[in-house]
Amino acid sequence: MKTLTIVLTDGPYISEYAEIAYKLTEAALKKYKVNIFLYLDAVHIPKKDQNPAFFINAGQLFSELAEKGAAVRACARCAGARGYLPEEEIIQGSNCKDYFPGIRITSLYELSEMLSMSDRVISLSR
Amino acid sequence: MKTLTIVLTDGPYISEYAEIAYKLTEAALKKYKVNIFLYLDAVHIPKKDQNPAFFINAGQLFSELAEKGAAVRACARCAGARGYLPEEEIIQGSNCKDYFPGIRITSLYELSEMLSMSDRVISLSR
Amino acid sequence: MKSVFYLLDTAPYGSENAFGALNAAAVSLNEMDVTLGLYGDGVYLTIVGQDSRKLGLPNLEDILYAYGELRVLVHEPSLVERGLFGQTLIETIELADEEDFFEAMESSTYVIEF
Amino acid sequence: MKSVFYLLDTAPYGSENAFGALNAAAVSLNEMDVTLGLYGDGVYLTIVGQDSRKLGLPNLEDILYAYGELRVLVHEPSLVERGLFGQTLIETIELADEEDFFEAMESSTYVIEF
Amino acid sequence: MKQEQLDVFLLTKPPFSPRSELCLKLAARSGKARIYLAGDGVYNLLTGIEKVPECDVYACKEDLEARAIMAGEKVTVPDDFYSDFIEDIMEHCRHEYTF
Amino acid sequence: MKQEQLDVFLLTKPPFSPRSELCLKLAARSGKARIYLAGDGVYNLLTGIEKVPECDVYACKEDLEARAIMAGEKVTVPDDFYSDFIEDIMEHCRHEYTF
Repeated sequence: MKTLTIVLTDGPYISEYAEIAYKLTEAALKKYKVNIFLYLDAVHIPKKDQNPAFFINAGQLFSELAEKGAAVRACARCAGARGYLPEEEIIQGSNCKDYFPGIRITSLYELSEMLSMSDRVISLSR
Repeated sequence: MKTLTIVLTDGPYISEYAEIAYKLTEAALKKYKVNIFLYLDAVHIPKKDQNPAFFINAGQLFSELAEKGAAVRACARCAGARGYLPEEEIIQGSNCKDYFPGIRITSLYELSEMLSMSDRVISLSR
Repeated sequence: MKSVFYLLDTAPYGSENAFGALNAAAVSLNEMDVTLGLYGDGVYLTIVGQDSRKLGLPNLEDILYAYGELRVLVHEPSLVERGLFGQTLIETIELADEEDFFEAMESSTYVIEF
Repeated sequence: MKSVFYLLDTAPYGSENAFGALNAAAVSLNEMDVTLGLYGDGVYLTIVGQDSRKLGLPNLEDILYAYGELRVLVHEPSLVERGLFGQTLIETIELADEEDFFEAMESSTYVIEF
Repeated sequence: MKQEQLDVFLLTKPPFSPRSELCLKLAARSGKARIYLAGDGVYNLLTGIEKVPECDVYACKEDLEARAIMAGEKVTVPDDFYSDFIEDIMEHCRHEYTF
Repeated sequence: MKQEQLDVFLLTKPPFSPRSELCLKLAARSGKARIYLAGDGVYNLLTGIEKVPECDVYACKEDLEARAIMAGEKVTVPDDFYSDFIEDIMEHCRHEYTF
């Protein structure tokens, strides 16, 4: 099965890229494997407790993608700086108590891994 | 005493504005009253647990400014969307358990209030 | 009375800035003279017929109508450069040439950018 | 071997993008052919003598030296336009005219932007 | 075989942004480009992006509607923009770029 | 009295950004402008911002050092950039802009 990797660098709401990435992934998952790497501000996307009155909950969207089979990973350096810390235990597919289920914090080497296993890469950034 | 208000819209690390705002506020507090309004992505600045290996902890900087007398307030709509929810109880000057001490979530009307009480306003945004 | 000039130079929908600027402008309407200045990519906000339901985003055109008392000043050179002159534009906006646009900024107590 | 072209078009220090691009490029050095393409405001990264200690930020020039095997391709027209031609530039970079810069993008397996 | 020579661009920035200009330059060099406009990328229809030679333009319906932008005759508005784009980049293209 | 006519600009964007260009246009109109360069704003020294007529330019030392930018003779590099800026905008200026 071919693989698509999407690299994101923006947080939710401030830009439309989280939603565009969701739509791309949803479409791709029908036939392909999808990896999503959350880099820089994108590590805010999976934060729990989001309650947007006027937008669609981005964390929920990405948790849904993880449930459907996408590998969603956040950069440890970016996440740690922003207050999302990995734990040893993995609960509901996540190693961060502040994150939605299915989304894990990993080393940046995981990005390199994703790229070397991919057929195409899409990067969305402001 | 004259009053300066600073409006921020970027989160920490991704841009230098949190640090520039810190330096402006530190300089201004020597002689003036300072308000800081955290809008859009800037509501991420006061998040607890930030552990940046290569940068200065932005949450700590802003908590320090609050301690020195700056009024630091975050927009409730922006904060809520991003998963920072206000509580009724104020502990250590904050009404959000995910925030550093001294920083409160308030309505956007507080921005208007700040502006009408100010002598100068600085806005920093990408 | 103090006056505040909100300068919006990013396109609507692609970023939260336009929504943020509109909300910020709205809350000050009772206390200050408020102008929303559309400059650069901000001028896209003026096109008539926006329907953002399928994106799940607030309709910014509706918000503009809802705050009818908000003065919306549009930098005409930005509009022309972006090919918007043939488009139907929201009626309540005010077109300004560069001179008038800058004068409005200069005569405001504060300029806040988004 | 796959090749990845990281396109950096924002200035160093003012945003985290340059640091992010350098780190991302570095982790792939063993597995792929990696090029860091500096374009637009990204070309400011090439000036010699950066000292970011007082800002409390990582020194990006030092990081560039540390990854000596990273190919750094600089879009010369961007450099000229920004007045950098009189500056002393980091020696390990490679200047490319527009044609060569675009060809490097076109011949890479992936292009990733920051 | 010719299909394989296609270059696919996803453009989400408005006109005049450095990324849009770079996208247009690369598309003009391609010889056979397909540009997908999403998000603020659809504003490029106001400045004539569909006139780039040897270049097919696709635009996302929801993004056009939100921004009140009309797609001219030369522009394709697919029923399922993202599926078509994914199919193109995964199966039918030489190179893919996102701007 | 003349002091009161000063317009103060804080510029943190690099050259050619739409905000920098707007800043330069407003400064050129001012008649008596003081431009404070911080962050990426110091890159404007490479494109001759200090030559804008009737305009004094100040640059932040730490930002110059980080970016390896030299300030020419016509540019003031204060010991305490932020205190000077704050003093100027709070006490000595007609209008203050941040870009």
